[in-house]
Amino acid sequence: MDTMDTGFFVAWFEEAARLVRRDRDRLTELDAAIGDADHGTNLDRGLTEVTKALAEWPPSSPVQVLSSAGATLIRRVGGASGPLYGSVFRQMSKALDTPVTLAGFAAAFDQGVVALQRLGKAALGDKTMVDALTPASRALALAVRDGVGAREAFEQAARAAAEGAKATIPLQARKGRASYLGERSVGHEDPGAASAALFMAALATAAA
Amino acid sequence: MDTMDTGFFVAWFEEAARLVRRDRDRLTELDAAIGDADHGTNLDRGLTEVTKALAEWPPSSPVQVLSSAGATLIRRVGGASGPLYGSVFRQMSKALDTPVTLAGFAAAFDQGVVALQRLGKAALGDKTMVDALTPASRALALAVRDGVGAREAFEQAARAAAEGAKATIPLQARKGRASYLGERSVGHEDPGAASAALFMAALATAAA
Amino acid sequence: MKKLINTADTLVEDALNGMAAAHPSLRIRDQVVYRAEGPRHGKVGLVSGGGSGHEPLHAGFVGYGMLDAACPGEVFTSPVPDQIIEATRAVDGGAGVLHIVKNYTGDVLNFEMAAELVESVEVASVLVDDDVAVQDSLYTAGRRGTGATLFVEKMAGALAEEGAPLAEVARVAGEVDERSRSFGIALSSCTTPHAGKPTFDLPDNQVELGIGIHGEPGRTRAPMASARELAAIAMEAIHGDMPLHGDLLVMVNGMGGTPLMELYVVFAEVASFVKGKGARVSRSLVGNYVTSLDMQGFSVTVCRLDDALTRLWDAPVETPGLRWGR
Amino acid sequence: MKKLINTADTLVEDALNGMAAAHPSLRIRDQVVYRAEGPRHGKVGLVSGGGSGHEPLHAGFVGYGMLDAACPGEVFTSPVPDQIIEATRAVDGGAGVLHIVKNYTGDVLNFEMAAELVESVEVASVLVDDDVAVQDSLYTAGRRGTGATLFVEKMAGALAEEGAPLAEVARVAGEVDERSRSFGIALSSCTTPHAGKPTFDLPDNQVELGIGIHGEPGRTRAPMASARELAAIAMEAIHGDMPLHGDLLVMVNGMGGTPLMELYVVFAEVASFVKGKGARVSRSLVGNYVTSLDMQGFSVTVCRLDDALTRLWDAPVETPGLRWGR
Ligand SMILES: Nc1ncnc2c1ncn2[C@@H]1O[C@H](COP(=O)(O)OP(=O)(O)O)[C@@H](O)[C@H]1O
Ligand SMILES: Nc1ncnc2c1ncn2[C@@H]1O[C@H](COP(=O)(O)OP(=O)(O)O)[C@@H](O)[C@H]1O
Ligand SMILES: [Mg+2]
Ligand SMILES: [Mg+2]
Ligand SMILES: [Mg+2]
Ligand SMILES: [Mg+2]
Repeated sequence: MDTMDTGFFVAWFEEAARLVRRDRDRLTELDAAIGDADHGTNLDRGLTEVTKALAEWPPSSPVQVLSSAGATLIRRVGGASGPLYGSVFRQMSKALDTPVTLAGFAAAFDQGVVALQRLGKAALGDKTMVDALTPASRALALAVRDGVGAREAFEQAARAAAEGAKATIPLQARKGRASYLGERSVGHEDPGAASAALFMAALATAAA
Repeated sequence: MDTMDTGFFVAWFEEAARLVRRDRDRLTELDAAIGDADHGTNLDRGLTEVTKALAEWPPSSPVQVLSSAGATLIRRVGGASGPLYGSVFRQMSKALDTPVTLAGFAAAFDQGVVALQRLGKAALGDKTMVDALTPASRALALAVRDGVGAREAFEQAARAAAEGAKATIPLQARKGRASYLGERSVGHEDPGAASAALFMAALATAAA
Repeated sequence: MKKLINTADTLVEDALNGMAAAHPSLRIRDQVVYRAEGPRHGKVGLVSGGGSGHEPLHAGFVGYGMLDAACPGEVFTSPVPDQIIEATRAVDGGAGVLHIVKNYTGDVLNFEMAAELVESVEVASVLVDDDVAVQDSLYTAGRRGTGATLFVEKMAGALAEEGAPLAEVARVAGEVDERSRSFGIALSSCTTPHAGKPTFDLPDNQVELGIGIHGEPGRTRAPMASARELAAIAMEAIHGDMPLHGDLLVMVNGMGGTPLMELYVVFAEVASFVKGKGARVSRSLVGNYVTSLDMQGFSVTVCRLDDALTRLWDAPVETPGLRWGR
Repeated sequence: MKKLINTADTLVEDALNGMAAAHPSLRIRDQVVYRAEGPRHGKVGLVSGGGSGHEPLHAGFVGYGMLDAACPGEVFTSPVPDQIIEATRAVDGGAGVLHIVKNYTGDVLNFEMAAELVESVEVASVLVDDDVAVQDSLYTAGRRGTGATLFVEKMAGALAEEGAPLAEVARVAGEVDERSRSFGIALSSCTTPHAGKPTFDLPDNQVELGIGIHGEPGRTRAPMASARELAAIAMEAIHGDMPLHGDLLVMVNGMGGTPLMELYVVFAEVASFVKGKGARVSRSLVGNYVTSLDMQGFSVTVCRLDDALTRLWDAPVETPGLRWGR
């Protein structure tokens, strides 16, 4: 897999939708502990619409997949996670060069994370999806630097995201709804970080 | 105990108040099953007021005890049982001759039960307090006919009332709130019959 | 049991103090709730009452265009005659007083005693008995008074406000009752503060059909079902008793613990049922009006309107619980 | 979990259908609730919105003297930009539109996106953040918007109705928010229809202090206590943040599952607390206005009134959830 084609991007979102559907209740339970118990439902609704839109209006390029997914998430999810995830993919679509190489993917993904942080103003360690996406982006950059292949790179990114998500457990939330809980947010995994890990796991699967 | 004096009547209501306080939760639970879960509270509130009134304005005759108790129950209980019990004692006070013999007591009590039935229009077997008070009244009448002593007569009345209350269990209610339940009222003791049995038990204790 | 109370014994008094503090339009004395401005000469006075725990019924309906006084009893316990006598005397403006009584043995007996004992005031009374879940026969205490009480209070209140004589106000009150039917369904039991635990246990997959408003169990249990199916059960019971046609006033009433959002879901189903029968929802009310403490569930009350009743329903009303036109 | 719904997925749609059927004064299109009569030329349009499950907020406050449109999201989920854009365009009468936004990350982001994308309409926005339970610092998302939202919608709505320009309506909306503080206490968790079980477990002897309106847990737990003590906790928190003096508008708001009777008990305690501080309850509201599905508990919201705000509060309003003067 030297370059990533439209089918790869479609497969990514289909797999993400599958994983979120599978883990919907877990995500909602994580959100119940430190939020308002809707994250699983929100994201499941959004990704179901994303795959439906991709099926109804088959995209003809990776950029189209990303911009369609981004727009659908913004238009259908609501809550905090809708605009935030939507911005990641919308920004990624704007920054992506075709044909898509691993280096191009990594650079565009990083732009997506930057857009997310611009919008949500969360820093690393604030116990948000940023804590899973930033390590994933860093892992991709390192893989590019080290000349690692795409499949291996995405696996490293998925691992980094999963670890980043787990690492939110001891943190106190400073952004989003969980921040209202103060110290009581400590000891729980952030639901957005957990779903971000699923997005990265889906990426690895799509590349496998 | 040939005649019953004021102290006897006061003792009757004090003992009734004690028994109802003791069994308040049981009466309320009986009412929860086929009514609205307030009979114990209602009667406890009323009898507490009765004993308070008897202490504050010490009555000088049996008639005064009965009329005070009747009026207080009407004025303080509310619900169905307040006017009904109140009428029993108010009517009794009107029908009572002094000095109070067992025969006089029995006749006045029967008048009280008649007044209750006039007001509530319940017949024997309708699953109400009538099902405990009517057998009690009959037991007193038989005791008078057979020349039984007061203490023994009141004990027989108490037994008859208790049996009458238990005998409401298999009945279907036709009066009061329990009648709304139709067949579902079968299998439960009527709370008003149960409290009526306590009134008669108190009578036996007052005479003992 | 967790309740926002100080003590169970002072609950009614504490709540009435809160009402008095919140509503300068009310005056509360000896557990009777009055309009602050007192009786109006020549106007028929309207007095209602019943157990507490049904708020806003009745005290929340005291004010212009509705009641002149409400007599709240203890929780689920009819008021005592003293309250009713006091209220009846206080609201008489010389044109007599109408007692609006829900058909429960306790309410009926206490209002009857009061009506006998009150002197020098002409008293008429109307018995509300709209609940189709209870058979009206020799073998029951007759149909319960539930949601239609609000309709009677509103429409009789509007007529009294116009200066109609007692006999006419009583006649129309009775007519509203005759044209009204209700049916209630509980998803959970309520908990009375004195009992401290739910009045009945209801498994997670069952509902109580044909409940009253005292938290008592209903006529039967049925499996839990969708809002559509539950609404249909209630509406079939009503329609079976009083075929729906023409213009209807429809209330979907919450029992106290059900979110407004869900009541609207039920209302949508009720409205489509009505339409399916060729009748028309011409006026409606959705919310918690005749409640049973924290019970979850709903009741539907339907009244067949005519032009005169519609006019009375639309007339201005200004009470804590119902207000429009002023 | 037992809920009066058809399916969790259709809940919002079904409830909106019920609202449309119950209130001819509303028109509902693409999950936006409008006044039926449409925008008035020259009047500033008011748009609010947020997750569903807080009824009557917001959709129940659409009508004369309050909102022009409400955008309900899924349960506890902010609306999406499309709804807000559509609503903003539809209610513009040429004088611009005010967005009333509760301070939650989701609400803020979705309204911001909409405001950027809507073209040819002048948009101002006010952020409501009245909840003193949350510290307003760099380390939180800032104070939540809760009960004061109703105050802002009512008073800004009255001002818009008078024809004030957008900048002035926005300024007063911000002023109402600045003068308002809230604190909420939960006795039980609510159950969202999708989760199907309570969001949190709360033992029978504990309460959650400092809750928001999304059914989320509060800042801390405390032992269950009397209405007097719980009211004091809420009022001390408010008073500690904004010392009470002068004329106050006070709302004791139910979270959806608490009987009105108990809210009045709390109100009595709140009123006596206010009096104890030498301040005055000059206007009040007691009931379920800003709810969290079936949660049991209450919140108190206090606004320091001046003559201008009192006049705006008293101005006529005609919505399903709040009505007086018409
Ligand atoms: N400011 C923010 N920046 C980045 N991520 C955020 C921010 N606020 C919230 N999030 C993420 O959003 C997740 C919650 O999403 P969701 O439950 O769908 O929305 P809501 O909080 O509106 O209910 C959180 O777990 C967190 O990861
Ligand atoms: N018509 C009636 N005649 C005689 N007794 C009655 C009648 N109606 C009700 N009762 C009695 O009253 C009891 C209920 O009393 P209580 O619970 O205090 O009043 P309520 O039914 O108004 O809540 C019943 O158990 C029954 O014994
Ligand atoms: Mg959430
Ligand atoms: Mg009872
Ligand atoms: Mg009762
Ligand atoms: Mg949410």
